[in-house]
Amino acid sequence: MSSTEHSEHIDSDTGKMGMWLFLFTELFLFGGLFIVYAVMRSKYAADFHHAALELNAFVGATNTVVLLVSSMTVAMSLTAIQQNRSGKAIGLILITLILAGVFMVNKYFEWGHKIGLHLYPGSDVMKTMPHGEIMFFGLYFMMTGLHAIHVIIGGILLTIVIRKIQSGKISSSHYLLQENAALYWHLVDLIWIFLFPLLYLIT
Amino acid sequence: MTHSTTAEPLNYLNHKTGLWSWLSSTDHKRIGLLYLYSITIFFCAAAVLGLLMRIEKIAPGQTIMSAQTYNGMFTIHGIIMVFIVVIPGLAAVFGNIMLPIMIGAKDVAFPKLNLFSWYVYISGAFLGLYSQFANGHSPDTGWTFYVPYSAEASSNVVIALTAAFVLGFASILTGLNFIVTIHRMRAPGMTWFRMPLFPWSLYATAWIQILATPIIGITLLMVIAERTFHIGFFDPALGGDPVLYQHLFWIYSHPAVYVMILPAMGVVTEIFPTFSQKPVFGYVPIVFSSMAIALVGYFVWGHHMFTSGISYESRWFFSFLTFLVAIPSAIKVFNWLSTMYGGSVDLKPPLLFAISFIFLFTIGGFTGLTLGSLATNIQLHNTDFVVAHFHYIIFGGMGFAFFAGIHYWFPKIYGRMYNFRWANISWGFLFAGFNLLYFPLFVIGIQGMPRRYFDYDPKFQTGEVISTIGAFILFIGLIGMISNLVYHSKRGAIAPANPWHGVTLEWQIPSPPPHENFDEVPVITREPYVFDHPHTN
Amino acid sequence: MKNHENHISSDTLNWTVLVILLILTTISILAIKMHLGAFTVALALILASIKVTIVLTYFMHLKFENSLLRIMVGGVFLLFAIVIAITFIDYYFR
Amino acid sequence: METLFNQGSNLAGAVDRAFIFIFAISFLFTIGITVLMIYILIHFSRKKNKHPMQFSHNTKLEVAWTIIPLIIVLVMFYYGWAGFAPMRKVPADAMQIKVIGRMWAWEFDYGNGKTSKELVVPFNKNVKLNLYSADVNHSLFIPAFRVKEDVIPGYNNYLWFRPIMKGNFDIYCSEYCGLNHSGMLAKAIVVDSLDFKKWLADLKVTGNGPEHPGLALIKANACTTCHSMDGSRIIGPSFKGLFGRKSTVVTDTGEKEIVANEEYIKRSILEPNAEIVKGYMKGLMQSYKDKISAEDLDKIVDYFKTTVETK
Ligand code: HEA
Ligand code: HEA
Ligand code: HEC
Ligand code: CUA
Ligand SMILES: [Cu+2]
Repeated sequence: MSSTEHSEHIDSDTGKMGMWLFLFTELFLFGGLFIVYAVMRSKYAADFHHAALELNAFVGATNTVVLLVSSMTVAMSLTAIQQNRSGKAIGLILITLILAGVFMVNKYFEWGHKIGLHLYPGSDVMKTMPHGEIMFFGLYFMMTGLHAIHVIIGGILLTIVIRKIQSGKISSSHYLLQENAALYWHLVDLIWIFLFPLLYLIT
Repeated sequence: MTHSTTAEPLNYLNHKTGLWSWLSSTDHKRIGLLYLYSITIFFCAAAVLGLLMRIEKIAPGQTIMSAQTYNGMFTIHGIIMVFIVVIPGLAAVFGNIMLPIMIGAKDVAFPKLNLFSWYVYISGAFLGLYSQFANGHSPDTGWTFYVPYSAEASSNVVIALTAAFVLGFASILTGLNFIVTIHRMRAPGMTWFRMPLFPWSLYATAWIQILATPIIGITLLMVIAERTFHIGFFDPALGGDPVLYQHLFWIYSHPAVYVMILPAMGVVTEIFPTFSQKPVFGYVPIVFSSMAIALVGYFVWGHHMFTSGISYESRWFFSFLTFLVAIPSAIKVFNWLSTMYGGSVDLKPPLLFAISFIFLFTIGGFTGLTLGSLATNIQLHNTDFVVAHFHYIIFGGMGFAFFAGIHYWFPKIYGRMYNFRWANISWGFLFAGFNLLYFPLFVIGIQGMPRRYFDYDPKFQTGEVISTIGAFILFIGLIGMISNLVYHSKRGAIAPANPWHGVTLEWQIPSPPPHENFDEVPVITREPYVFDHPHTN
Repeated sequence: MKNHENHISSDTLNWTVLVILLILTTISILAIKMHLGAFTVALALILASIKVTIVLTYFMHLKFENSLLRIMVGGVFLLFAIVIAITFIDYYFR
Repeated sequence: METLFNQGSNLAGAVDRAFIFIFAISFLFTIGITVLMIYILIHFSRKKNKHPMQFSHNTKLEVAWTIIPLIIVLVMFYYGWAGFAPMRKVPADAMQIKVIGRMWAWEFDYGNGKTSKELVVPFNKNVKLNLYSADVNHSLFIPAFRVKEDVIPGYNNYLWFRPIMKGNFDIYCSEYCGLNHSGMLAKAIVVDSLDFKKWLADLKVTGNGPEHPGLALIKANACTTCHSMDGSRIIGPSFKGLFGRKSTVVTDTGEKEIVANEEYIKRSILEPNAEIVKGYMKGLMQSYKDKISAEDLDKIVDYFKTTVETK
């Protein structure tokens, strides 16, 4: 007699629409940062360029490729589950998780490097820098930090998906959760696609 | 758990009992009531703070509290009223209780998420309270958290910011749930233009909730980052831009005022046809005006920043759009009047509150236009005129619509009826007290009395004193109204299923509604407001 | 609204999309290296937008969803663009 | 002497015109709507009207009540804009005065080191105020002149006016700026040109006079809004007898006794929130780290030393 039985089975269109709406809020969450970025960049174009040189475009590019590939593996895992090949699906998600790990490790070293150079907000070195550069690094940490949190959440979601595939809760007839997790993962990729040129490629 | 052994039929209130059955219920009606109770408690708390502020202001200089206390008080009064009371307000209470019923659904699309939203909400609300009492002094930034002051003030600002962030998250989840519900759960035959207007207003509101709230979320996060990690987004000493903060804040907070008022408009739009026994006048224009308010409301945020040094071009641009957004509101007012015109009008308490809504909203709206006009805004910005404007439009508008709604749906929600005389008398106090309280603020605002002033020039005292007297009268009215409702929710006479002879779906099921709302899924074959046999006795 | 058949994208399609995305990434990196002056930022953003559109259409299956979702997504991006534009009415004219 | 309709500046007329136009329209509509509502309640009450009409459209009416308000609001917009546009067009000959807002005092800088606590301006001459903030947002508001503009750190905001009425007019701070926001007041004093010239000539040059340079700095940084010189308690402890004073301070780790020596005083100015004198509130005094140079700091401490010696 529990009231949860109202709609235990959320049909896939409903669930997907919910996920998309959630993605919209995520877009606007980053959107706020993009507004700040746009304004600050128009104010401090030269400083931004100079500061961006500190970032290693190679690392950024590597991470871009990593995320793009991981996006594809997730998409492929969805295809696999639709074709009822759960082994392949799990494998592909595992690859995605490994790629996520690579991304995070890269990020870790990148951040570590910056912090080693005292290029973090509030540091003694930062205080001596021009305003635009301080702002650039502030945005850099805020944007990539928030993005990294999303990578972690996406990773957790995908791990849950693997467990559910293993236990048979996700199958070719019932894969809403996997679809939504994949959508989330693509969003993570999508935001990075914008972050990469904005942070690493600015001239 | 003792089940009532009387013949009382099972409904959502009594099919299970015990506190836990409420705190774990995913029934949209019960969640709506959870919101109703928590919002009422927070409203009373913040209202008492309002009263205390009025007492402080009865004379210049210090009367009952220090400046520090006063500054903290209007801040927490504003935070509670805005983020905890009126933004969730109507949508979370009546939206939750009535939306699924009105569109013929058994529940919202994601019932568990709905319950989760309430928990998020209540955590945010308590965090907000905690910011008052945690060590250090209470936040004193105003509800707008303007930087750089909010980035420097060493009070519990971070806690308050986090609270607002968490509350925003609850608001997003509710909005998301409603949009999906409206898209996916309408009863068979209920096309978009057969949907009642309250759900329509919730739909417009929900879009604002999910698309505007994240902006304030990230903005508050940036202020938190600024305070804890010394990232200088807004701190001019580090190259940041204080006015950029104001942009971001109002990109959300202006649309948020429409989150407050749109559902209120939806509620009264339900009340007028029922109490006139006459179809809504101009159904389609009302629908489109809701959507237009939601959309255009997105682009006028700069009218809060006319004096902040934004560019000349954007000042007139924002002013221009501000005037445009008044048109859909105007359309609605005229539609309501025409709905009553020619009807068989029955002045029961819900209608009494609804027409007071029109009156107060009109005053609030017109003073909004005065503020939207560039020249006059320069004079009136941040004076008590603004305070009067938004109390008229939030309390007079949204607040009175809330009172109208609770008097309208009370018999449906509790299956009992309150006392009409009692309600009418309380209304008298509320209405008189309200106008006494806020009207003088327009006058002293025009004379130049700034807002957020602990102390003031004696020349403003007459206005301040009248205002304080009004607050006490209002206080009596509120106590009267709340006690009438609380008392009769348990003891009132048993109400029939359709006491007002309404035609929308919620009146076609028993009062209180059964747990699953409908025994069989209703099939809709026509427009929502058709009175085949108008009831005129 | 009936639950329509879900589209299954083939692995080949996914691979093709990836390759295109990688090519676009390379182009944007090369373009930056070539120092096209004021045009570079615009170019980088245009390329990023194309990439995002591709991800949305194929990886996120928008192409195969009902038009409602497509309209929503389009509307949301448009709304965001307008918000940025309006903000810049202030900053551009300062 | 100041009334609601004091039009103290050249800008006031247009502002009031916009106001009166909007007010008149609002008044008419509000009365009209109210009367119509009462009429409906009486004439169509359930007792009288048992047969509700069932109409729900009237295209002509609906178009009318969309178009007419639209025209009205456009006119409102026009009036508002017309009253506002001149506020942004500063005449080239305007006399420039620098205004510094800080917690919680105004300072009007007439150039050449001459500053005043009151805004004295010549009658019927164009005046431009350049607004600077030393700490947080403030807003300069002179109701009688119908001018207001926020004073924001990092921004060069301005406003201008031409006073057309002689007398004293209130100046308020109308952007919340902390504890004593409501005390951040000053006067705008409009005098004849000749009187103004005389007043300006007599105005003391701050910083160069016989005054101790440290004291000048203390005044210039508005320390005196919170610290009295005469021993009375305002917001912070009085400066009287500060140097060498023993007091109890509260730190993050607990309470301790200190003696106000050079080092402590400097710390109090640079990191005011590290040690809070017992009985006072944390967070009120902001750090002056980027605002007062080390040199100036020495001067201030030196001043405190001298006040002890003269006792
Ligand atoms: C529910 C909340 C709500 C609503 C609905 C509104 C509605 C409006 N508001 Fe208000 N507003 C607030 C809540 C709200 N406001 C708050 C909280 C603040 C202060 C924030 C702060 O600083 O703390 C504020 C501040 C505020 C300002 C900034 C003041 C300042 O600080 O300088 C402005 C300026 O333009 C403004 C304008 C308007 C306008 C034009 C409308 C319009 O939408 C009103 C439209 C309605 C009508 C016009 C009346 C009905 C129409 C008719 C009866 C028909 C006839 C009409 C014509 C002939 C035109 N508001
Ligand atoms: C929903 C919104 C809402 C509501 C309903 C109110 C209600 C009231 N507010 Fe409001 N107010 C705001 C929202 C609201 N306010 C906001 C957003 C601000 C801006 C804050 C800022 O500047 O940052 C503000 C600011 C504000 C100020 C300006 C402070 C300043 O600028 O200096 C004042 C001053 O008079 C004031 C007074 C009041 C009063 C007297 C009430 C009265 O209407 C209250 C009436 C109620 C009572 C008199 C008590 C009733 C008591 C009970 C019902 C208890 C019963 C208890 C039980 C039954 C258990 N408020
Ligand atoms: C906003 C109000 C404010 C302003 C402006 C202000 N102070 Fe303070 N100050 C305080 C308060 C409150 C305290 C007590 C709490 C503390 O110790 O931090 C204090 C404490 C001090 C102390 C320690 C006093 C003692 O008795 O031990 C010194 C020294 C001091 N201030 C110097 C200054 C100087 C110099 C300036 C100007 C450059 C200044 N203050 C400006 C509020 C202010
Ligand atoms: Cu300065 Cu308020
Ligand atoms: Cu607004």
